[in-house]
Amino acid sequence: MAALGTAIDSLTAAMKCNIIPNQEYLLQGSVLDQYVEVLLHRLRGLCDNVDSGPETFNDHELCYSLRANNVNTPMALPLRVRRALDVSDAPFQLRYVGQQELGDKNRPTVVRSCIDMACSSTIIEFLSELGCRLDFEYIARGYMFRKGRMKVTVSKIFKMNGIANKPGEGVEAISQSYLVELSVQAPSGQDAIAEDMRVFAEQLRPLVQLEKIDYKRLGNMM
Amino acid sequence: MQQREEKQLESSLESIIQRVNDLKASLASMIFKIENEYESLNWPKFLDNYALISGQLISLSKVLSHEKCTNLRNLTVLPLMLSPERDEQLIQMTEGRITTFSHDLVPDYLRTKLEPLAEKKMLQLEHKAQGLQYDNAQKQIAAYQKVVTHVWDIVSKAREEWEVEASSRGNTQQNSSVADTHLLVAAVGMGKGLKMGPNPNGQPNSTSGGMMVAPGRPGGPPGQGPIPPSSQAMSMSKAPSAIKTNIKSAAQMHPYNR
Amino acid sequence: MGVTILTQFPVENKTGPQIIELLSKRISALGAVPQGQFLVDCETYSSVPALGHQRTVHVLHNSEQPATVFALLETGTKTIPLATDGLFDLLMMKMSSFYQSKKQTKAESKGPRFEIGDFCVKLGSVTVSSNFKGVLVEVEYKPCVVPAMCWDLIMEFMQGFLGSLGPTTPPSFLQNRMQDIYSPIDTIQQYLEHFTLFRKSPGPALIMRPQ
Amino acid sequence: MERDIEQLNSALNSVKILRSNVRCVFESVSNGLRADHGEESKESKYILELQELLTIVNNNLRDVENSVGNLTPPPGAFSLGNTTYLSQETTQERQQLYGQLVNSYKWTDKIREYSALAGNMLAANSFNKTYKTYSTTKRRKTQTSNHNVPPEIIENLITSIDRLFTDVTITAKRPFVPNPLIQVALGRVLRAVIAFKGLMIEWVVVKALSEDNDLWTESRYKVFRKVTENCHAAMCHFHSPMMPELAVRSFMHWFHSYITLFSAPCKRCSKHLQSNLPPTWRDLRSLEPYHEECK
Repeated sequence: MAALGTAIDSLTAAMKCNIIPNQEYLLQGSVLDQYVEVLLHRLRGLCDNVDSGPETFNDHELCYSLRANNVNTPMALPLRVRRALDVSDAPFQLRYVGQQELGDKNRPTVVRSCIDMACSSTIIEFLSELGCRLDFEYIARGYMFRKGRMKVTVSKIFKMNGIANKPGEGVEAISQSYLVELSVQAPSGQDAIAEDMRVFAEQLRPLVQLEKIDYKRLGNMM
Repeated sequence: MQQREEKQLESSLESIIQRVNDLKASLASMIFKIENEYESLNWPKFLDNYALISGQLISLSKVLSHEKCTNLRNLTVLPLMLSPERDEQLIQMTEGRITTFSHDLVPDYLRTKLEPLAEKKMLQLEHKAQGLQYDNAQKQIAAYQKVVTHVWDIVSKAREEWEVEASSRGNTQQNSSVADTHLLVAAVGMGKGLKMGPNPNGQPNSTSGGMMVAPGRPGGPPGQGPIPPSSQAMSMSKAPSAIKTNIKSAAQMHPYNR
Repeated sequence: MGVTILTQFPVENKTGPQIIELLSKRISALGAVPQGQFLVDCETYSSVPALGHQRTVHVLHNSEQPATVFALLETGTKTIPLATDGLFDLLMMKMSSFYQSKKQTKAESKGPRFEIGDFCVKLGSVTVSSNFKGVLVEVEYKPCVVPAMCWDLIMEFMQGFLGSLGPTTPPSFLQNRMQDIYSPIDTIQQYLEHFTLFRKSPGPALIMRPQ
Repeated sequence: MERDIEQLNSALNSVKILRSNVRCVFESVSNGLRADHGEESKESKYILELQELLTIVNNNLRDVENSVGNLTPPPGAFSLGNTTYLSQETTQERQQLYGQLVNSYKWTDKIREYSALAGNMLAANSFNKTYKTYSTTKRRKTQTSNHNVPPEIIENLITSIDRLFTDVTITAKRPFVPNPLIQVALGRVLRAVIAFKGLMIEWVVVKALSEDNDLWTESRYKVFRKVTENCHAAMCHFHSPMMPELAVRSFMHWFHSYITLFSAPCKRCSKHLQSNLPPTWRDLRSLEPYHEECK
């Protein structure tokens, strides 16, 4: 039997072959509450999981960031933890999301680097002891659809009220709309998928305008 | 120069011949099918063949109208020698259709005008047109025009209605709001409006008061709030309490002063 | 995943391969069947000063759970275990400006793996940054998940082929977890305990038994 | 009636023979002259062969006519009851019903036939179990059938067992109402899947807690496979048709002793391991642990 390679060896091999899905292609939009049924209906027709219907989710997302204390080199590593409130034995999801690149006009989607991993429930304590601090948290409830490699989520975002001691209680929706996200995770360089996403987004118009949204501009605007 | 033109002519002739051959082959196969497979031939198959032929015709006409193709109209074919003898080469070239290059056949094959019968008919029509009374003709034209304008009206009215409907649908049904999109994306992406504290606008600077802030050391180990670590681990496995996270975040937002 | 006990086998002026050979012979004589190789490795990262007080993250891999990465965070007061998947290594690279790896301390234990009845025995020779440090014997009793229930049984089994050198008390890590359900991360914590001891010891000959 | 069917059968048979022989004729005609007709006078040979075949067909035809002549025409139309209307059904899906109806009729017919046979056999070889001899009329009243009992009784039994042991958790599933399938988790040691047939224990399989609870695959661990074996032995030992409830109870009592499967040493050799297995046998009376080899 061949000697075992270390896990790092296999990881570097995987990185060399470029099979790690470390890029996320993303389009975002929203739909008003009263039209969400129409959108769900359309998505049901367009997406793969036709017969089983949409998958519902009720997730609690905690957004952390790891920051160094020195002033002259401001570094921050954003980390997000997502956990299912409706499925108690599901693993937690830890996610690193990097800077997003809008690219030029010809690029159909936002691209950002990301690393997704499943982990045990100790992650919350782990991160806070690691030196991360919780920036904000919210609850996302909604529906998930799949179309090939594409993932469509239609979710209502709730703000957590400080008084409630259980997530899922005493929450309030932050807007009259559902957030719609179309995303694909792929190894870097697979830009063809972005084109597929543009075509798919086109099919949801004028119900939802899925667009590249610039966070920086958004930050200045609001 | 001469040479180049000749070459061009040759290549265009070649491509024309190729297209014509294709056309011929598919015509032949269609005829064969009609003659021999009329029992199993169904309508869709027939239409397929037809579509193939018409496609080939289109490509042939494209080749003919292509600018690189020499204008064949400008070229003359001059029969230099006619003979009643059997010409083996000609037979081979025409697949046995023409045996001799003789006086009675050449005018038919090298003809560039319409067929005599058609020509005669054309002439007749032209005569008739000339013999028509001016008033009569005017009347007919007016009647014809009336019909055409009527049809035009119907079509354009329908189109207008259609367009109005489409545009009104687009305008009246506002399914999403840009402001909401931006609000949601900013909230999910950057925590706008989600950050804890009395000010819902999410300016962490003002979060120092109001919360149960533990007098923790700035930069010290986080999570040393009022809850002892062991019990914290216990509650973690069930459901991390919002209070705890609030305390922590508030306690830390203060020293960092983001 | 059953209860696993890790113990150190004293070297006593022999080389690593010699001991592994000796133990392999003994366990094979009892009827064990070789089942490939195993590897447990550990890399340690420590926080940069800018991040406040010193914290250490140990990242371990176990070939028995090839898709899982185990991370143990030591804050000085407590240890927080985390089980996650292979991409965590990638995240550690991203964190390189906050947590830096101490290259000199990369530890691993590798060697043959045997199965005998419901037991799984692994004989690992330990290296710390590729210097031989000692031998670790891992015994897993797969059907049982509560250490307290099967400790006597495992101890008897280990004494069967380690003789008087087998353990007589449960590993210190397990001592106050004897009634809990055993999980793979507990094995990892035992490995970390031993690796830490090996790192501190100067050479293979001077290792004290951890009990 | 019986004769009619016989005749109908023979008529059908002769039609079958006729068809097969006509086929032979056509085959011969389509093949034409063959090599086995030889070189000389092959035509006449061929004609002879054809004639022979045709004579056979002729004879067969006569047979058919004869047997058809013997048939008695059915008296009036068959009464098919409401099924006649099925043939007039226009909706596509219901047209299938007729075929299904015929199939289920055949099945019931077969079941009747087999049960009649089984009834005869059982009547011939009656069970002469001891308890039958002293079963008086009084006794008979109390005697319950132990495989066909109302579900409530089983339910009561299971809940009472559940209450009996604190470290045993029972979850019941009822794929078929009178025959429950229960999962018995014995502390954190093991789990057994027990299938009941009425009040009888029908099947036991013992597995690790982490394994799936399928009734038919055995455990991947040797120790649980051994325990399963021993459970089967005990299941037979405790079986008592007279007092089924007691049988189940005493089995469960015995089974409960496996709570010390990993922790208790063998009573005889006072060791834990014997050929790498813990003591997998529990004495049926004293419930003491023994190794397979030590008992």
